[in-house]
Amino acid sequence: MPIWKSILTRPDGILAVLLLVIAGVAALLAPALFPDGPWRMAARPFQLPLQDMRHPLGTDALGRDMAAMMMYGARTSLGIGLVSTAVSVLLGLTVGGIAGFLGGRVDSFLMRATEMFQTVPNFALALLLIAVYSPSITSVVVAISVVSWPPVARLARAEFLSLRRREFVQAALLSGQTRFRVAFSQVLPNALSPLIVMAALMVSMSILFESALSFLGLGDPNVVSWGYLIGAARAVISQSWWLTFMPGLAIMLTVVSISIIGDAISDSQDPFFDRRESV
Amino acid sequence: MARTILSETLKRIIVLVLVITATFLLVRSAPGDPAEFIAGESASGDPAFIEALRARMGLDKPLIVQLGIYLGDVAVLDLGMSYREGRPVLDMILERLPNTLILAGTAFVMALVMGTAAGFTAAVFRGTWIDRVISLGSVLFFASPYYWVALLAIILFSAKLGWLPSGGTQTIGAGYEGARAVLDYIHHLIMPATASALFTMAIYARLVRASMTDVANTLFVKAAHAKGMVPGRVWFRHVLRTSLLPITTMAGVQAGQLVAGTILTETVFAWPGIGRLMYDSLVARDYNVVIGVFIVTSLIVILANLVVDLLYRFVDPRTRAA
Amino acid sequence: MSVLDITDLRVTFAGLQDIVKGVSFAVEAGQTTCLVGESGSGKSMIANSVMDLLPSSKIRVSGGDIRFDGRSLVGLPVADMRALRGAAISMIFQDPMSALNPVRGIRTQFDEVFSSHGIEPHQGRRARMLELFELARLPDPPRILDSYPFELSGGQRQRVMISMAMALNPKLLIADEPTTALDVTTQAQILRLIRELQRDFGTAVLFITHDFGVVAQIADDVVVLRHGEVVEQGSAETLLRGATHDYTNELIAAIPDWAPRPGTGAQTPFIDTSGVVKSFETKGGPVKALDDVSISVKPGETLGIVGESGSGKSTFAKCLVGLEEANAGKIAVAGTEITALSPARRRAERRLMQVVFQDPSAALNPRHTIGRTITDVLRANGHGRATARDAALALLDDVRLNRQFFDRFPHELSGGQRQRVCIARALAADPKVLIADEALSALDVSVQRQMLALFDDLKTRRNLTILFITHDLRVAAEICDDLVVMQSGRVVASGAPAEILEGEMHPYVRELMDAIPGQDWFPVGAGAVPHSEVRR
Amino acid sequence: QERGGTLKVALNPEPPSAVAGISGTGAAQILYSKIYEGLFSYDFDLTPRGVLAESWEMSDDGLRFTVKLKDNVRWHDGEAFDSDDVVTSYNVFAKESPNLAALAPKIASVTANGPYEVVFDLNTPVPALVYGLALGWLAIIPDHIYGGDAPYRDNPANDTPVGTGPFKLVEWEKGNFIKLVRNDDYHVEGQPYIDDLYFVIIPDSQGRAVAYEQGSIDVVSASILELYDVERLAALDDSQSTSQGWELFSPHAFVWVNNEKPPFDDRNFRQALNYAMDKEFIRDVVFSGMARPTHGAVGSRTRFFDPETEGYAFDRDKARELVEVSSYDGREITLMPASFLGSSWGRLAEYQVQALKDVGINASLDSMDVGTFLKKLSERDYDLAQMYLYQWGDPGIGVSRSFVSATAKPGSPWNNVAMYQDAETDALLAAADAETDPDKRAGLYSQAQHRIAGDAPVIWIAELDFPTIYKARVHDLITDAAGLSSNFAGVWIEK
Ligand SMILES: Nc1ncnc2c1ncn2[C@@H]1O[C@H](COP(=O)(O)OP(=O)(O)OP(=O)(O)O)[C@@H](O)[C@H]1O
Ligand SMILES: Nc1ncnc2c1ncn2[C@@H]1O[C@H](COP(=O)(O)OP(=O)(O)OP(=O)(O)O)[C@@H](O)[C@H]1O
Ligand SMILES: [Mg+2]
Ligand SMILES: [Mg+2]
Repeated sequence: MPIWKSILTRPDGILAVLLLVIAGVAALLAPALFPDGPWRMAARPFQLPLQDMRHPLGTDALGRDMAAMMMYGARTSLGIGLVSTAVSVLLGLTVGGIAGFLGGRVDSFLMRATEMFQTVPNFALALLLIAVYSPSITSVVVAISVVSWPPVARLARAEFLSLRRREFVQAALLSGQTRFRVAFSQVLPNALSPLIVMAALMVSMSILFESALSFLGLGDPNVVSWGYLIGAARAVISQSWWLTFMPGLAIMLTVVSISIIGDAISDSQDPFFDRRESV
Repeated sequence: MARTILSETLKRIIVLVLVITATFLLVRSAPGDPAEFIAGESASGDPAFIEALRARMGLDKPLIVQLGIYLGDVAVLDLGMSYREGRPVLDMILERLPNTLILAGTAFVMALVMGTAAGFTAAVFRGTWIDRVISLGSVLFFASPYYWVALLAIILFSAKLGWLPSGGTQTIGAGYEGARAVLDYIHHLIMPATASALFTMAIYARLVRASMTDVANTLFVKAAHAKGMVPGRVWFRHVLRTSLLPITTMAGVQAGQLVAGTILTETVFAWPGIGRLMYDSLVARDYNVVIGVFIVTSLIVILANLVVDLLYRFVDPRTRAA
Repeated sequence: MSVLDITDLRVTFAGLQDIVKGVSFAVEAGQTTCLVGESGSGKSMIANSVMDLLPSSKIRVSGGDIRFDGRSLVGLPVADMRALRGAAISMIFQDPMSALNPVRGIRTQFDEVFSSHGIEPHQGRRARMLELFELARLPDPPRILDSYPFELSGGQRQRVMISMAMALNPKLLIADEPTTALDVTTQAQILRLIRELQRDFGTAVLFITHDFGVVAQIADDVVVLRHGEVVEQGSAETLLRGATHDYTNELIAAIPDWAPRPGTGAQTPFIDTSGVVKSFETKGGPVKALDDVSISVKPGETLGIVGESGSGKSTFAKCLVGLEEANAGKIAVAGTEITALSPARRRAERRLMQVVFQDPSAALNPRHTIGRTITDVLRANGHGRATARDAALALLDDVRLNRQFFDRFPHELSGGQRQRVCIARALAADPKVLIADEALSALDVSVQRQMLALFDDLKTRRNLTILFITHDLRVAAEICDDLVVMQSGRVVASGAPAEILEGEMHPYVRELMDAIPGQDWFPVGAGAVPHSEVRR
Repeated sequence: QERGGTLKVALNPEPPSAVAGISGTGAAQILYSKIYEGLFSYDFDLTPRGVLAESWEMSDDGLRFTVKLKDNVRWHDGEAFDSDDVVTSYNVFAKESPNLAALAPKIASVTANGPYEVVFDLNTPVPALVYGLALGWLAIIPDHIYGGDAPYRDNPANDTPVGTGPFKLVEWEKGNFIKLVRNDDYHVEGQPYIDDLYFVIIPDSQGRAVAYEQGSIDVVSASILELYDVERLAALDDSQSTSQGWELFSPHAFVWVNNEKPPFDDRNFRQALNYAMDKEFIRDVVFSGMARPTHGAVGSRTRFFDPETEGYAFDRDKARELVEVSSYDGREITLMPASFLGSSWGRLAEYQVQALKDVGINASLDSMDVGTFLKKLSERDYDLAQMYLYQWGDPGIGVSRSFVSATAKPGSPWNNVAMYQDAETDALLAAADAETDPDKRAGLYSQAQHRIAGDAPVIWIAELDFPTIYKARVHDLITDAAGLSSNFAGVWIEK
């Protein structure tokens, strides 16, 4: 696949994939390595990383294994990042796709609605939603998705709109294929590549978003996430800065890796094909 | 011209009304009402007491009536009373708004100037190590949760080095006046503003670099070179000038979001602005304040967009014609 | 001594692949040298090498020499090269729409020509600019000076570009297809302008084109390029009289002889439209694209619609097939008035008409194989999964495409092949009418000829009615049974080609006729002889 | 003592008002206690002292309480203070302060007897009355401002608080600081000593620690610090700390258990919950040593504490056994953390959930904002919920309210939220609350403590011990049982 090729031919791409694979494997293996979950008090609190190899990343303020917490944190952060991106891409694609493909009144109505969502300050709205519906994985995902779909909708609309005017779409419509079918088989696949690039960006944003919410204490209290770890370790930052530093670094590296891959994907797209209609 | 401004303004007012309505309904759909909260905080669970509070706050009326009353009040710039402080919400917001505007404004300008400069440099030196360093820097800033950077900065610059104050807007009790007070304020502003700016700055740098690279490949840039223009001038007068279009759009979106984004910075740096007011009020269920801050921030976003639209007319002559 | 002397020029991509493979020619003062060749042959690369404006750092001059006024330009220090650009050597580009910065005013952009070279014209900059605009026959020069590019038409922009290029009396003007994006009438004016300026200033011109008509119109010398190599060069006279190379001959022969058809005579129309009106809402107010258009198409004929860009040709086609809904007017197909039908019935009726679009690359879904593109249509028109494949292969045969193309993607095909696929797809819906909207203008002339033959062939074999939309009067005259001439949304003339183009001519048709380039060598109009005879 | 100087005290959360009794939070009381005064204050051993009261006396039958007032007191606006002010204050807070409202049914009347004497006539003996009239319950507010019918909370004068206290409010920059200045007319000659008193609002605990370290605040209570910072800050060169000043409140941390809801209606299960908690771990790790183990309902610093009460020392095996024999069916039970009180509570909750899991109870966290939290408590719609309550010196004021069946009904989030109902406990507490003989009272409270401990209606966690950390040049900061909530009239700063 050309996307993989373009990622793996750049050195930072290889590094990014490697880091993400590590994060992903950590997330997947967490329950196997720490079947008791991340919350178990395992040892003396505030152990430094790399001292006791049974707890390679040390322990936190309550003596919980940081390695376990980081791995479960990867689960939450990556999971929420992916799920909320999927939800908002689906939402944005549906709204934007319908608006762009049907045009006319439907379009202006949907775009007004989208505009309204963009008028509301993102972070404030997310806080509000979570505060109103009390913090849980679901409310966090809903909040992130609700604030992130409008840019997807706009992009999808622009793509659908321009593709709709493309001659191959018109030809398909003329030849008697139904509009629904044309939207799905002709327009959608061609609208996907910019959306994929955007989705990569959104996974990063969602991870950052979730971390900020957890940091403020608005994450699901029953799961560990990297943002939660930063917030929790903030209390002890002057004595044990590494407890704050490690989860922050994990977020940073993950987001950097995803961005690099996003860049690589967007580089891999045939620029000739994409540029032309945008004029 | 006047007509377009009028209709644009009207459109935005409608959006604002919808935002207010939606927020009002959303907030009111939350479990627990302010009367219960006040009763709780003052340690009284007496149902009669709660009922009396409700009646006094108008919470016993049907929701739609409450909404109507509220919208009417907002129209005359009355955002209601804070349940907790018993003061007009507008006053509470106005006394904190300048701090937020200064913080967000400084962060915005920093982000814009530094981001554009970085993106510009990267685009000009595209493919060289300078480009790589800038790109790496912007990707790192983009990826670092800025509250995290802020925490680390406090530890380093306040706790360890003692260079910068850890929070607040002024040295309390120092009684500075005049220029000294301004300097003191700026001294307090440095860290929060920089921390809030990082993320946006990274976004600009990336955007500017990408859009300048795009523009640099256009025919009119080639034509400018063919005129014999000095390359530096081509970069400034043609490439940068034309790249201002996407930058302006992005700036409009970001300016408003920065205001909301200060919630985190204001909390970490004890900066008394409306972001923190919103968070505190949210936790305390002080509905009127929450909605009030929401309206004000939305208004700021709307105004920012309006400004951007006007700027657009300046930056892109094509829009001026229509 | 020649103004420009290119010897054995080599341009290499990424150090591997030669784009220009040892080209030598010269341009003399006061003379025009035309560089001809099909798309991708390396014409622009040569021009860019002279200006040292190669599109990417991967592409570089790897051998040979470019001498300007006796001085070698290869390896010239950047500052020296910059001093030459715009002053001693200037250049105009193919696309006037994008060669001016859209967000900056004409005056500031023009000003840069002077300021970049620190030259102060003796009469002052403003006066000099206005003078140049006058020379370029721009209407109302002061207004143009204070305009933004978007406020000017394409022809006006191109003239502004030419004025800028001439501002410092360059010794060499490089014009890279300066008229390809323009209307024939505008093209004629621009060509005349370049000719005049050249005469006044004694400028040497390197003119790039792929149109032999243009060559015949303006060239003193001709260089024919193919795949980065010169296949033939010499004076225009010699070359047009007797080109030695097959390729040159092919290019020349591709220009049709003037032979308007006599028309088909009265017959019941298959498509009958009357009073069609279509206007678009734009920011600047409504644009009337079609204004009371009545056109009828007889069964089995080829009806040509000609006219300048923006005259409403495509809009008419779109209204016909339903890609746009007309605001008013009647459209009847095979006697049924489809404008009166329910939307579903209307769509069914309209399936009888299929369109082949101008740009074959844009008209194919890049993510679908050729096979899928065609079978999708077949299946939407009642074929089962099993029969669709066979039918699609048969269609590939029909358009003379190898069956192997079934599993290929559009980007693996050449332009002409793609256009064949588009035709096959159109045929898959089993239409009675084929609408070819500028279906050939994106193709190289030699390919155009083959496609015309294909159309002709299909028409007879499948008894198709063809609506042929073009701006090329020569082609229209050659292949159309009936002709409609449009101007700004109105039909100004219609009837048999021979009548319209050779009888009592409408002033606008006259204008179009006059604008056809190269008439000295390739005659048009009543009594025109085949060009092969003229060139003898 | 030295006159002059500026004192900067960290305050969190920012109180909504500086007027007494508008907000019940500890922070509000720290603020308004400098502006308003009560009748009494209390020594570290809880012996009452007069503030506005000159002297006081309980009749032998325990039914009449007479308070003589100081005659040299002036309000901040210059008006003279007299007995009408006390009567008005009582009338206002008997309605406005739910705490006093709970006591009000036992008080027949409060009347002025001359300008400097007030008489409390009681329906039943209330030996604890002198604790029930503490500043936090009954602040003295001016009759000439609040004497009318206008609702207390909406009084327009609330913007400019007028008290008798040693400090006056002059400036409040919201979200930033509150500035108080010396009251030159204060009724104690020579006091107060400091000129300017600032309350600095820093919402982030880490920020407070750094601010103290940097010297931008002089006083900070461990209750609003990260406990991990306490030791470090206290050990700074120019720092000192004291854990005195909490005797009146004696904050008692526990977990409400919804006794009406299965399986919590099973005493075995409730005992299991108590055995499951490792109090030493909680003290050492969660509260960094700043806590002491509890023995039942009464705090060790509160009067009539019986150290013999069952303390449910950590015993995981016993807890498991009890869970086994209880009616617990393995369903998920949720704990509502009081994380709004500080991050230690969040950590405590995480520990508690884990501790419950360790004894086979399927527990999880359900966090929410304060409003919802209190609402759920009011409605008794919860399984387990963290809480801590002040004890107010005497069990008759601060303890009984949590365990009598009279308050075991939905309505208030502060009373018997556990819905604990036991006739014998009711009888014991009623008798003890009204017993005038101190020894008999002690005996009755002792019995009640054993009875309640056996029923384990809540999970007792710890008694919190929050040191106050302050700069060494600050003197006489903590001088009574209310600590930072006393009036600071005697605080002075060494130059
Ligand atoms: N930026 C580029 N990178 C790599 N190859 C290029 C680039 N630009 C052009 N080429 C290749 O160089 C060859 C010559 O291109 P050139 O633009 O000179 O053609 P041309 O004769 O001007 O064609 P046209 O008539 O389409 O303008 C083509 O094969 C083209 O694919
Ligand atoms: N979707 C549209 N919105 C607004 N104006 C349009 C639209 N489509 C066409 N027009 C305008 O309608 C007029 C006729 O356009 P049309 O495309 O039919 O011309 P044409 O004869 O096909 O030209 P060309 O030779 O350039 O293809 C033009 O002025 C054009 O600008
Ligand atoms: Mg070219
Ligand atoms: Mg057209």
